[in-house]
Amino acid sequence: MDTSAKRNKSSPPAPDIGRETRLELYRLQLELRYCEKRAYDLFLQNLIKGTSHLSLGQEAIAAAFGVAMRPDDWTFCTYRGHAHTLARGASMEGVLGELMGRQCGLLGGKGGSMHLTDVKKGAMGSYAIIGAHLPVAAGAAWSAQYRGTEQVAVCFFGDGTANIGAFHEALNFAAVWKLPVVYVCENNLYMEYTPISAVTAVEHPAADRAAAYGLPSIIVDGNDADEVYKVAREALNKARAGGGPSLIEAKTYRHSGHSRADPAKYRPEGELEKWLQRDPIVLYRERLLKLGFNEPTLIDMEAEAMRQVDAATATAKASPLPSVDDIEKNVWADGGSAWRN
Amino acid sequence: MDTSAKRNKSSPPAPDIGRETRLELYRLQLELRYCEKRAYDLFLQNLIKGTSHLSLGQEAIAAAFGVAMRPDDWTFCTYRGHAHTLARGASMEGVLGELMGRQCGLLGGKGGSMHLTDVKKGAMGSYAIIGAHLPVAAGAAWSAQYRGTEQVAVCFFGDGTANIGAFHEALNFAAVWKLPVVYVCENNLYMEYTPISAVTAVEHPAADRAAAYGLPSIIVDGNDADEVYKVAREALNKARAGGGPSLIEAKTYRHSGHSRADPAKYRPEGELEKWLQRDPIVLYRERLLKLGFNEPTLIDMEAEAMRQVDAATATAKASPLPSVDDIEKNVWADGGSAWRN
Amino acid sequence: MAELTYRDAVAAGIAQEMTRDENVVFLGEDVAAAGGVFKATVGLLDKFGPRRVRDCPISEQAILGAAMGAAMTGLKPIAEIMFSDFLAVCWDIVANEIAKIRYMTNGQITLPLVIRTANGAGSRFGAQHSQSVENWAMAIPGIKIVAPAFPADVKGLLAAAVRDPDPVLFFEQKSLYSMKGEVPDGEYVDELGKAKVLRAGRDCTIVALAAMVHRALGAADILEKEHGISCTVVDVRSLVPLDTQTILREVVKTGRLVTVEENPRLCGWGAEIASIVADECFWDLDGPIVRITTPHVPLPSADLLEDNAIPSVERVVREIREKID
Amino acid sequence: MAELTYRDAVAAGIAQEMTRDENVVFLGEDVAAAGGVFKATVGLLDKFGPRRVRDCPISEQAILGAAMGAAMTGLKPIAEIMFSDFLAVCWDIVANEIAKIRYMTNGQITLPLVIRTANGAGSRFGAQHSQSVENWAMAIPGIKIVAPAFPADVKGLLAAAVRDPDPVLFFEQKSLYSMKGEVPDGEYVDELGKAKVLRAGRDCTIVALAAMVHRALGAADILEKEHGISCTVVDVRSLVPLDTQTILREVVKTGRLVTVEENPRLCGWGAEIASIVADECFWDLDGPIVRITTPHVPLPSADLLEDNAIPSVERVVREIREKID
Ligand SMILES: Cc1ncc(C[n+]2csc(CCOP(=O)(O)OP(=O)(O)O)c2C)c(N)n1
Ligand SMILES: Cc1ncc(C[n+]2csc(CCOP(=O)(O)OP(=O)(O)O)c2C)c(N)n1
Ligand SMILES: [Mg+2]
Ligand SMILES: [Mg+2]
Repeated sequence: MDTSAKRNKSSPPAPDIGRETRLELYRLQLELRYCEKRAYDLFLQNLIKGTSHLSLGQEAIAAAFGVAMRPDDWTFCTYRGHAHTLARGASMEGVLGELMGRQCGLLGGKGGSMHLTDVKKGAMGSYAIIGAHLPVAAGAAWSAQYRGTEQVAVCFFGDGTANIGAFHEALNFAAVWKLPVVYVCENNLYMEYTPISAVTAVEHPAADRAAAYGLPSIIVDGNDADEVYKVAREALNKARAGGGPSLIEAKTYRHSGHSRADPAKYRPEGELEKWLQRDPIVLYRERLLKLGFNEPTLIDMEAEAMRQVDAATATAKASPLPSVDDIEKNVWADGGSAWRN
Repeated sequence: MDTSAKRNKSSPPAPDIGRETRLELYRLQLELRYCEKRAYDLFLQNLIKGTSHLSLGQEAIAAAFGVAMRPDDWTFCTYRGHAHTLARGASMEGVLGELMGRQCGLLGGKGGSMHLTDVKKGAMGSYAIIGAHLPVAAGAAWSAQYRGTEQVAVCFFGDGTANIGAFHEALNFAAVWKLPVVYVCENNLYMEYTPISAVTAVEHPAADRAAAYGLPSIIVDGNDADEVYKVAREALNKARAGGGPSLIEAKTYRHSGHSRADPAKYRPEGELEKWLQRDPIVLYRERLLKLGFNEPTLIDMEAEAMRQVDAATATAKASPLPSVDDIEKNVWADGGSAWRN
Repeated sequence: MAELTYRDAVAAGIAQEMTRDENVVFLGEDVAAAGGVFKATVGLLDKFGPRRVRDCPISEQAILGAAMGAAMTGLKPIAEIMFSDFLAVCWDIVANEIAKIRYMTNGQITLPLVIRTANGAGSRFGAQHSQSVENWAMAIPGIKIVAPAFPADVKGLLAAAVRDPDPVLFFEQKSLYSMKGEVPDGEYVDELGKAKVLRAGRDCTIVALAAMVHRALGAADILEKEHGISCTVVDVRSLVPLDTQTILREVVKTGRLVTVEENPRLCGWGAEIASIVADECFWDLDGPIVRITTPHVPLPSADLLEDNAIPSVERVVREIREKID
Repeated sequence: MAELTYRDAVAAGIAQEMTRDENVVFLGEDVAAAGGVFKATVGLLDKFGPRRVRDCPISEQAILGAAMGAAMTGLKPIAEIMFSDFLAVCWDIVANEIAKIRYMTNGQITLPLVIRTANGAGSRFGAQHSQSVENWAMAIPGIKIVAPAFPADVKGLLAAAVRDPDPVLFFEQKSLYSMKGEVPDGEYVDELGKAKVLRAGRDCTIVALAAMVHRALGAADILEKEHGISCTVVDVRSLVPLDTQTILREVVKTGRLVTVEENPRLCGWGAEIASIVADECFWDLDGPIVRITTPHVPLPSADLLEDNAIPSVERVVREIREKID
């Protein structure tokens, strides 16, 4: 973990990561990976319509926060939110079913890939318009602060998002009100197809702006689940203790294109290959072996993740399509959509 | 002038300010002051309807830029824009006439106090929705850059404006495109009635954020016309030379309330008095006398400014009201407002 | 019954609901210490303290985003957007986030929140501070829309809006803030989605909203007394839900519909009502549907120009005399 | 005449105008190097270079603000907003700045600029990427609005928009991007404000826009062949200026009006047209005015749900059969 000079030195050093936690981090990364891969396969089979934005290569971040967060904390994520939603405990069939537009989908087919939500698990929505969910996360944090519940809101977003107005408003607002919210910028080097460096005045779109909100600059290796876990734990503790918001920039890379439609031709030769060598799951597996975890356990875990994905796929495929009547349901709290008498 | 450590040390030191320029700075401050005072009197006589936001106490900034700018440079200002518009050479009867809703008004009564504009003088509009004109100024700067004209866009705004999204977008955009635009934050300590410190995560709403756009932090005494003039000249030269945007924070204070309706009760006792002692015009007069300018010249100048204001008031009062037909004019470039055939 | 101004009825409505429910909170720019630029929220900070009544930076997206996030996690925020024109700077939060989240999540997230805003012309503020934008909001599925014309309705409908489980956009008409009227004492809650027939006539049904209700009433008076034209006046009060039953019933009775809208012409709420009437009670109509609106221009600031742009009592009288016989 | 897709007609129109006028510049997100997320601007960077074709940060307010500032100082920018839903994040610049500045300055500032954006449903993108928001824009005085249904119109109207001295919001319908059609070769410029009668009938006039034009044509075919109902189909093409002469004339001929709108129901452009017709040719109407729209809900994402929300050929046939005899 790399923190700027300004970082608050007085926060307690993160205690070491326990073995159970490490296994949990590995397990979760595997589940996210295999579920995303399945989503990709299902596109190719034309069972998933519409668009979809995968987190392949970025799983360490969602997984580490998933493990570090309290069950009653809240996640706010983007259209690239499959992993973050799963990491809070949403079911794979709920996610895959939603991508396939089935009744068993988390949103019954109403929202699709870009809006995954599972309120019972604290996954408070995926937002598809850049920047909008940053102030929304601040609002949830305000509610926790107001009611004294020590819940924290965690808000994920991309590097490109650090250039939109709502980012600025949310960060200032959260800082002034000292809200328990953790902003996590996943810097994967690209907005859609344009390199972030071509459109940003600073090298680190989030971290280099932390000072503009009186916050320490925090940069972390987003492909190292342990490092992300430590930073997450620290930021969550700070928030819970009334210390206000954090802004974390996690450096990472997406293995696939921006969305389903994107072959990612704009990437310079060799770039993907370089990052594949830093695949967070491969790295983490190596670390666990080095730390003496036994290989068969890891292999079993992998098999179990695949089995789960298969089972969820089967359930989702078997789930019926939504009903046409659903179109006019759930605009209002009464379940309907009437705008007149 | 107080600049942060990061400020580019290699820019040439500002050459000293000539005697003619100093007189010009004084003359312009007087004109702005007396014209604003007249606007205030005309409210009290109910000859000005609607709202109005005075720059009393803040004149040094508008005046210094007015003197430093090239005639073909562009000004973008806010609803608090009487002074900035006059400083570019707009006529007093055009300004007062507009405030009074007369035909001789700069906008023929269509825009009012908050939208003063005089394109022929490079006053490219006053914008009444916080933040909007910052990207617009960037666009004008882009056009100068594109056409190679070495024109500069200067954009004035308040401390409170540094918390809105458009500020962030415009600054990043201008920095990435290296646009010839100078952003001038007039920090008068208050948004409308709320102290800026109560709603801002950093002490200097603009300067403390310059680094977020790769820009040096520049703070200047906004009540010292010479200091503002030097900073202005430097930023304008940098922009003209292709060095990109600047962000300047000028510390100042408004002597009156936010707008016509505001008695400014929220100010702590003694605050106004303290700032009145730093009245930019009083300070500048003292400096001129110390520098050996002769007092009768200054007194003449003052009398001449008053005379101009009187003449403009008379002209504006004598000007007819606009015609009801004007309501449906000038939506489109053809002069009309037809939306159908 | 006490006599209150429209302005004071705002504070009364908010205070009533904040007293009742600890989870009702209020935020906006210059609303706490200063009591709002229209002085509609004076006293709330003293009564409920800085934890529940909060001043915000000039960050409308943050304000409404925060209200949304708070509403989905247990609070019932009332957020002020100072002038309705400024809804444009946070329109994404209103139209794409607040209005859509319940539907997109298939009902997992519900947003009990109120956005209050000062709407409309008459203060010589010019094109960026005078708009009537209730039609912008009406075009967006997922948000309820209220625009009261009387102090009593301000208190009662604001209370109803706070208690409603869905997001409500509450338009306060600037030109009415100093208007006085009887307001029920004690707890008072009205109902969203009910139009009111303020005057019954035979020849023509005038449907109006907010400030235009008063002009319609003024015109109806003159038309009756001076020209023998007898008009029904319906105050719509709530655009969503829309009380089409009352409107259709009253149009059927007179056979004619005139809408009076403060918004510029195109796609105003009157167009929607006209299209409903032209479909559902076409055979009961005795003549063309007439819409009286501000011309389709931004608003000018000079008093003479502004006054002549917004539909006036005289213009309503004139147009009805010309078009209804 | 060459056959072009609707998508390629966009690039052709832009290229034609950029070739003609050095002051025409083009900016947006992912539009240059990548040729746009809908591949509608492929080749422009190669042809005109990075000085005239520019990629922007995700900063819609900056993009449109920059276009505005450039337009008032001599350039003729074409700015892309990737999805029309995102107009909400820069609605202030569109509705309060671009649309109003000419009026507020009494004509001192004129803005020759075009905002292009991908509008509408059909891609299973869900509620935040599928809206038809031409009615949002129609409610704002000061901006012209075009929405072509055919590749030839894309090229010709886009060229007309670029040459127009006023700001134009140009809606490209996502669901039509891959549609092919004949497009005139060489310089081709159409005219704003002209509707087109695509099919003449006797029983009913269907007025439609963009993707709905094709559904109206499909329905008219079936109604004629299978049900003996003969329909006129009018493609509005331009909402502002609105060709009311053509619409009124065609309604008078058939005595009936049906609008087909992709936007949700309330305050759609069809409501405005209905209100004009119900006023100005009331006596020529032989029956109720019918509006066929998407229900007033945000759009669902699943294909089955989306397809059944947007007016389909079948629904147009069914509603016309039920309501027009
Ligand atoms: C306001 C807005 N503008 C543009 C888009 C289109 N868009 C979707 S994703 C994206 C890139 C976002 O980049 P980043 O924030 O880095 O996130 P990443 O996709 O890399 O995870 C863009 C421009 C949008 N959804 N919303
Ligand atoms: C988007 C928006 N929000 C709120 C307002 C209302 N308003 C007008 S001036 C102002 C205060 C601005 O403060 P500052 O930027 O410091 O400028 P000053 O008035 O002090 O010159 C506010 C909140 C507005 N015009 N636009
Ligand atoms: Mg990215
Ligand atoms: Mg200020």
